[in-house]
Amino acid sequence: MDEAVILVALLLVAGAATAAVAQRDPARQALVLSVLGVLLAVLFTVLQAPDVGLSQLAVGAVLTPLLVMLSVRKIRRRGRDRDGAR
Amino acid sequence: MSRRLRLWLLALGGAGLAALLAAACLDLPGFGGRAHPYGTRAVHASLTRHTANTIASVNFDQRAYDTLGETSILFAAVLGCVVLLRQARDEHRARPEPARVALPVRRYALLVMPVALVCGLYVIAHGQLSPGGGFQGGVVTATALHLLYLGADYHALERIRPLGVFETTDALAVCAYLVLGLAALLAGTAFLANTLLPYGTFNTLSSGGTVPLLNAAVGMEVASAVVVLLANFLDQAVEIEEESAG
Amino acid sequence: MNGWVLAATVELAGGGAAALWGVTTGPTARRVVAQNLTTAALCPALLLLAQGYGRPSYVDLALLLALLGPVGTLVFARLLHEDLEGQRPSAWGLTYAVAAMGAVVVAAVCAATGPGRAMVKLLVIGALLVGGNLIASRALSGAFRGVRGG
Amino acid sequence: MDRRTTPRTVLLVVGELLAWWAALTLLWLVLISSVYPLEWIVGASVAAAGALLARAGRRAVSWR
Amino acid sequence: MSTVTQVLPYLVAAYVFLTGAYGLATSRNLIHAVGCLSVCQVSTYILLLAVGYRSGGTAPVFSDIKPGSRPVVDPVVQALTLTDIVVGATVTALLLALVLQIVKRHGTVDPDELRELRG
Repeated sequence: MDEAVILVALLLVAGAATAAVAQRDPARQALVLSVLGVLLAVLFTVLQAPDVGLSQLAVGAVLTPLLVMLSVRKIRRRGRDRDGAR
Repeated sequence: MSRRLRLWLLALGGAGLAALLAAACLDLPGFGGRAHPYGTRAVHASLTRHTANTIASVNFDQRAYDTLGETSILFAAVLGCVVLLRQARDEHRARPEPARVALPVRRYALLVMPVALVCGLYVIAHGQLSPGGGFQGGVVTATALHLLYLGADYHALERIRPLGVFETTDALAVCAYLVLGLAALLAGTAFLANTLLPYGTFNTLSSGGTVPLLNAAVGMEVASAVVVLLANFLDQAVEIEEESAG
Repeated sequence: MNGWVLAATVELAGGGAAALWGVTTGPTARRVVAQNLTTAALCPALLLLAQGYGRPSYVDLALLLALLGPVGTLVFARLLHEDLEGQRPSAWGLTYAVAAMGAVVVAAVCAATGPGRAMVKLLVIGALLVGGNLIASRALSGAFRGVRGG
Repeated sequence: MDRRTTPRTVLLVVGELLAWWAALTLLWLVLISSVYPLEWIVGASVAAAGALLARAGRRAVSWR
Repeated sequence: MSTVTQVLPYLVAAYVFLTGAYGLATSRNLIHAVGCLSVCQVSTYILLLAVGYRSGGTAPVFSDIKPGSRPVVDPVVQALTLTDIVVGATVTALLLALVLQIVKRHGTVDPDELRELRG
């Protein structure tokens, strides 16, 4: 039974990683990355590493998406300003 | 190099690497095996020093020198971000219009902000007992502050976030880690050796010698580092604009 | 090995696969809703796992997910609101169903824990989970419409 | 928001801080697994920090 | 079946690494490339934790169980992974800051266009 839950978590993480690479738009990729972060936290829990799970949860759920989205926003805002000036 | 050639090269290298990795995987000790010599010894060492969470013991006691390296990478990375994202000469700050956020969301943010802070500090303080520690708790604590940006606007966040204080705290926390290591040296043992303080009662906040102190130092460093990091990104994303003439 | 872990496996497989499918296909509005429901679907799985492994200290993971998951959704609601404008992404039926499932799981784990401070902690997690989920859904369906620069 | 320091506003501020402090100390007691004096001290100081943040946050939002 | 479960976690780690590397090489957007790099990082976490896992084991955290009452998994690899996750996030931030600088200097996020600019 313990093996089954590990198997499910591993397959979900592999699927999420593939999806994160396949999304070519950074904003959509950030959405998949945040789901990947939460799935990884669950995988680490079933691998009996709650400390690592907490770390991944704190970073993957909020910090990484926030950083990526702020970068996307900066680039979009810059593009808009340029178009407006032209 | 054309795109097609690059893809072929990638496929070739990827196939070779995949074959090597698969061969390596088949030779690794089987998943879930019983033999973990390092693990057994680490657990033993952690129990003799009255640290309930072996992972915290490995991080802040048995491999404390390694963690010093990690914290300095973190510090250097944040420093690099600050340098890269600072306001350049051809840029100016424009104050964004205040945001109108729906009332339930704003109330939720104001309510959860202190709760998240307490939970983050709980994770830091209990790092050597239950799962958690300075690295995880620091990120949660820093996230708590940024609820104010999500629930209100950047202007409100700037009012409760004295950036200079956080930058100083970041540096001070790294120094505190070093000073704790040097204190052991002055006491006549090795750098960062955990012999300075009594080991205390097992499974209480004061157990584990210097582990709780190093843990708290790392927690402070991570929290202020993340605040400084996000402050620079927020400045760029929300306030700083380039001169349109340039 | 025991029923709790089995339940967690089912929840993880169902919720995780649905979330993954939802977040990789369709318009942006649908994806954000799926991202929001990931928290609500996986946090109960973490509670079930903590109970199944007999480790009350694993509950901290569920606590942090219940706390930070909705915050992550607020990040997207805040910074993607221009893309979401006019679409008003919401799936209230699904949201309430997932929230109810979370409440059922919390109630079951509480019943297994018995009265005490540990049970109050589980109730706090449940409140944060359900409340945060509903607020995040509300935020997605147009809480940031006035926001321009900030 | 008016910034006059009448006894009434001081009382309100102190009340708000105390309410947050009590609530957050209770939250801390719920989170931990065993209670002993050092845990009380740490919990009370953390709750005080949380209360100050709650007050500062509310003030920052309503004060324009 | 058992041979499959004995190797599968390692193979998943290798697969995740190769996927991330593919995304990195074919990316047309530097922010997307940074995301792919963080996917590559994930593979090391999976590999390390899979090496440290022990069947039927539990976490070596003795706040709620008695020491020695249950078999435990390897704490050393967990400690390595734990610090790397947070430090990796700040390094991701550093890369994103570099991307923002590149956009400011060259006005594009496409690595192919950057190469053309260099001539």
